[in-house]
Amino acid sequence: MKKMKITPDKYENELLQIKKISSEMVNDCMQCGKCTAGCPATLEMDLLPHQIIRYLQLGQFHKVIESKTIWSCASCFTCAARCPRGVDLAKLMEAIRLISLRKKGNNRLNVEDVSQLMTDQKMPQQAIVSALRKYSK
Amino acid sequence: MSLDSNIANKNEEFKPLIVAFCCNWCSYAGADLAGTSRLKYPANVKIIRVPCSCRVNLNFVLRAFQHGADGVVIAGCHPGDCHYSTGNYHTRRRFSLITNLTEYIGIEKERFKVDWISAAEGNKFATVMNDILEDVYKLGPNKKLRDARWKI
Amino acid sequence: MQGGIKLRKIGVFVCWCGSNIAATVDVEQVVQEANKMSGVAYAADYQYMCSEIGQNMMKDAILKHNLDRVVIAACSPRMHEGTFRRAAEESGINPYLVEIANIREQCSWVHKDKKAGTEKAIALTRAAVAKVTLNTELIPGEIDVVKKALIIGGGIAGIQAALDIADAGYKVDIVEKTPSIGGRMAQLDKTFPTLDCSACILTPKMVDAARHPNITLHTYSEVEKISGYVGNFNVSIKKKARYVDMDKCTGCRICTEKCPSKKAKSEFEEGLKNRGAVYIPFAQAVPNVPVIDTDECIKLKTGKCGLCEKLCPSGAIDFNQKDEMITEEYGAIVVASGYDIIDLDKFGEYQYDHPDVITSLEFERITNAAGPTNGKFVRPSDGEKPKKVVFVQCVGSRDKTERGKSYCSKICCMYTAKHSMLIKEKYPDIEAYVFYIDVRTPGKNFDEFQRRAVEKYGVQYIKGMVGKIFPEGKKLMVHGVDTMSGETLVIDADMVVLAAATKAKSDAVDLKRKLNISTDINNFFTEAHPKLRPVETASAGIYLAGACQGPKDIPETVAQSSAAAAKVIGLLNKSKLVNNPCVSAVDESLCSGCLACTEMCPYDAISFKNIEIDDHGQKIKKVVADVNEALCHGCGGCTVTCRPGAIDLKGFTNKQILAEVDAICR
Amino acid sequence: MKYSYYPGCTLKTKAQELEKFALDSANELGIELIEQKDWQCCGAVYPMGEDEIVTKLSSVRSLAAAKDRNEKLVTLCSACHHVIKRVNEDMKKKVEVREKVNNYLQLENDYKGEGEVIHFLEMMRDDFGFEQLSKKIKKSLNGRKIGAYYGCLLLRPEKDMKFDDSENPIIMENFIEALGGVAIKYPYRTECCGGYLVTENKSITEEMTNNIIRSAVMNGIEEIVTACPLCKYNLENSHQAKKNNVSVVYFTELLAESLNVK
Repeated sequence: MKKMKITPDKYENELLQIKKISSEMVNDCMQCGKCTAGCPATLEMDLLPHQIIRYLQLGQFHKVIESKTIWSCASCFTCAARCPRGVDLAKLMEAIRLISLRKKGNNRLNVEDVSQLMTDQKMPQQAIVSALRKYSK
Repeated sequence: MSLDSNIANKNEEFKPLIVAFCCNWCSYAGADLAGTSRLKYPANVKIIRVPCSCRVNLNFVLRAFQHGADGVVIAGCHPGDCHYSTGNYHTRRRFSLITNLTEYIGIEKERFKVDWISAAEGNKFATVMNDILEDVYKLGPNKKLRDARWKI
Repeated sequence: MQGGIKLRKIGVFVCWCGSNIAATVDVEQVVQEANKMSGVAYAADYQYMCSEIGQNMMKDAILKHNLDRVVIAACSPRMHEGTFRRAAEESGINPYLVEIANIREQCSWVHKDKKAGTEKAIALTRAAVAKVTLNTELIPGEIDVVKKALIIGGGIAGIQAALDIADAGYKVDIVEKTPSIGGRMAQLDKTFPTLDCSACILTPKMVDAARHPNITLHTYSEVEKISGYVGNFNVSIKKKARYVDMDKCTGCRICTEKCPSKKAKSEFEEGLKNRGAVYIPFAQAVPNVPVIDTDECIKLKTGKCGLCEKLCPSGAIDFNQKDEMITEEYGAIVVASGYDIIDLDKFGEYQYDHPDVITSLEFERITNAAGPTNGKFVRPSDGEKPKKVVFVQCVGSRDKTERGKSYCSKICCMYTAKHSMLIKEKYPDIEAYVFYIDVRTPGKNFDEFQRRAVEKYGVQYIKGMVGKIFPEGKKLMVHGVDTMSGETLVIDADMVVLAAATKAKSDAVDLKRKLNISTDINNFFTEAHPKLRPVETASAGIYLAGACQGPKDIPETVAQSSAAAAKVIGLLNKSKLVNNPCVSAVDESLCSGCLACTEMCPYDAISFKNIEIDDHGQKIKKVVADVNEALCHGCGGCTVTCRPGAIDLKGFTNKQILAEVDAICR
Repeated sequence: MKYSYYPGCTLKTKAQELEKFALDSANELGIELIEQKDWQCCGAVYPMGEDEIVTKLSSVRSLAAAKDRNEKLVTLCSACHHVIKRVNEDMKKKVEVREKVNNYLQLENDYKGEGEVIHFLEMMRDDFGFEQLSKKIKKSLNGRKIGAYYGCLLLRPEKDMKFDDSENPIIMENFIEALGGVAIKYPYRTECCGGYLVTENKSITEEMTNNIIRSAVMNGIEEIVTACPLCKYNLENSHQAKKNNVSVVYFTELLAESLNVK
């Protein structure tokens, strides 16, 4: 394994943006892991929810923005409901997603592609609208 | 949070004076705790120790304004926590009435504040002081009640 | 401004406090400015005024320069006012002619700018000089000390304090709310880090307390009202009706066995077992006399039954007993009211409503040989021996949300290690898992103890929390995380033990109001100083012991109890106490006799009297207010109430405070 | 009893029965649900970014319209309820959001979160009363073993939704029992079904829904009720539901059934 470099200034901007969009303080987290322990969607995550915060605490924004985890989060708010430090991890996840999506050409789902989702006639509109909201800007 | 630096930029001439009457048991101890915790608030705040917030006479407040204070704070224990059982209830009653008077004679209500600060609330002490200072900055110097003979 | 006041000779002494003050305040400039202040005859500075050299310097200056008043510009008066007053007294100045300018806590420590700090220090010194100019000699009155102490709470803290005070030869009363003394410690099975049996070390102390000629127990009693002051507290104690005559009862327990009402949950057994309406909480209870629970007793509810009355061989059952109120005088009070654990209702994810999910306190009962399972370690649901036990720490501790408590409960790491070891010791085949955030084991032999659980007994410690427990058939599926390996995991446990956070007693706020002491945001009682006065409260004569002041283990509790006892003994040992001389005084010539002050006074310290005055040769009778200096606490509220301005507060007179205002606003 | 009613897009398309049963039942119970004019899609997910404003506008429009009529706003779909309720909380608590939204909307009167949005279930519990409801039942569910599935959106975050205890809710169980069913609690009833992840990665939702259904079946549940079209879709599609023949229906269907208006 390569040694991690701690460079607090490198992603100062991005970290500030996360704070602004989410209004959450990553340093409130004491790494108890309760978010991860209760997360129902960890199956395909490459970083566990508590590790997302840990990397943010360490200023490793690139690890977080590149992770599959942020796209595996279902915004079920279970982590936020149980966090003993009152950190809303769901909001942090959203902030990271927004930072990614707000970059031009970074949509994960384009309006043109929505029809591909409609293969299943029963799929409710709610799913499509949610996906559009969550995966595009 | 310190206002020291940005205040200096905001207004070179105006150095507002805040007189704070603090009860010995809660708020004075809270002010001490702010010190022990090295919290920052501007040096323009000066504290007078009284045994209980109910010891503060309206005369003291008016005299402070008359002699050049730009803001006055009375701080006591939280309701229900008074060292003398009920002193702060009297303070609360007296000064909710008196605020009307001070406003009537031309002292903006932002200049005068009664608040509850416990011995454990060093943070709150600093916040209350910083807040009133900010308000007073916006208002500028207290000219209405200032005794012209006292200070130019 | 000071017309009519004869020239003072004030000495000003400015302290550097090492660099604490001197780094932000130009001490020499303060001295220079002080020298210019009206009435100041001498000013000097020194590195540490509170040191012996500093004090001697002050004393020498008083004598050499014939000073009659002193201002010390130093740390908060809450630190060293007493020190300097004593020093002044030793050099012949009345101690109340000393004023402190607080230029450390309220100046140098809160400001960075040296210029502003120095200016403020000068202003504060000027205010103190202005005030001291008007100070008058005050002579404290003397009050007697009632040579008896009250202990509120009969747990290990209260018992220890009572025994120490009683051994020193003073009378002690213990007021305990429940039917027996013993408290939480009586519920525990073993104690850490020695694993000796809790009852074996506590029971002898309980018996000692009961037998001690100087100790009186008021069990099943509550403190109702407290008035008075240090040395002379007046306390009303409500002795709840036991419906059992303490003198006649022999403790044979026929009544408790035969009582047909068996629905009540035993408080002592943490609800794991039922008890009768007439009951003795536990086997070693002191006093060994039952009480009848009015909510459960069939006779008291319906008038029928009375079986216990018929069966009692000594005729001790008395359904006509009434609550009794007694009033006692005490010189000192020790608050030792203990702690509770939080409600787990809001932690649904831990499934506390499942019978096999228990708190650590319930675990203590289950492993206790005298407990509901006779010490057999079995699941409450089906009585079977569990194979896998999961311990979850920090349930509600270190939790900033409204569900929990922001503090560390302090004892859980150790008792959880103890619990896991107790299991492993008795049943090596049971698997034990501990979920933790951090293991905190500062204390003599504490870390060694916890490591033994891992190294010798093979308890599996998992750094991480439990997300949720999913009951599945007979199993409890514990979903957790091991943050060290970065893996989520599931354990199919048979039993889960939750280390619920400790909290202040729910009636702590009530008690605080009665005692007029303070509590912190978590409702734990506040000590006078976190480091230097850990067992005293801000109210003289009231002391703290045990977990009512904050989470504590037994050794700490006992240490604090003995410390509180030492303070009480020191107090009771004095023949007289000096009064606070800063009390109200009435100028009878101004008093109009409206007596508004009497209604305002929270201590009923002001009454009235009839006097006769000579008004230009005319004799006039009038009513004036009259202050009882022993009762007056010196809040000064009456001074503001007084319409003609006839009442003033010594030490904080209107003139003094106005002089301070003027000095500050200059 | 008269309410403003917000249907939401899914109820007009793929989840028509959720609405129909609700309206018929309400009618039967003498509750007037007046559909708002010109309601717009709520956006299905609550915009969590503090700087997201436009995505909150449609909710505010509905809230303000209901307020102007002096009526509570009733929702049926969990997602709509979640979005509108949290936006309302923002309008109450967050000055910046309030100012910006009002700047956009230029309503006659500024909206400051004075309105109230309640879910149909809350209306039944708090305004109509479950006890009252049980008296109106024409055809009892007769001891059918029913499991409530809450999902996420109605419950969390508790301090905003104020719907029920988010770890141990009871409202749907009480509802089922009012209709004469036997409500069975099972530990997965508040676990997430995966929601919109189904559009991104079906294997995750499959895992999540299988856990839920397995837990329900293990506790002897034959049918599951829910308030959310997406939950229903995800749960129905799970392998476990098909294998164990567990039906997933809207809570309003049970209501209509027991009121004999199905």
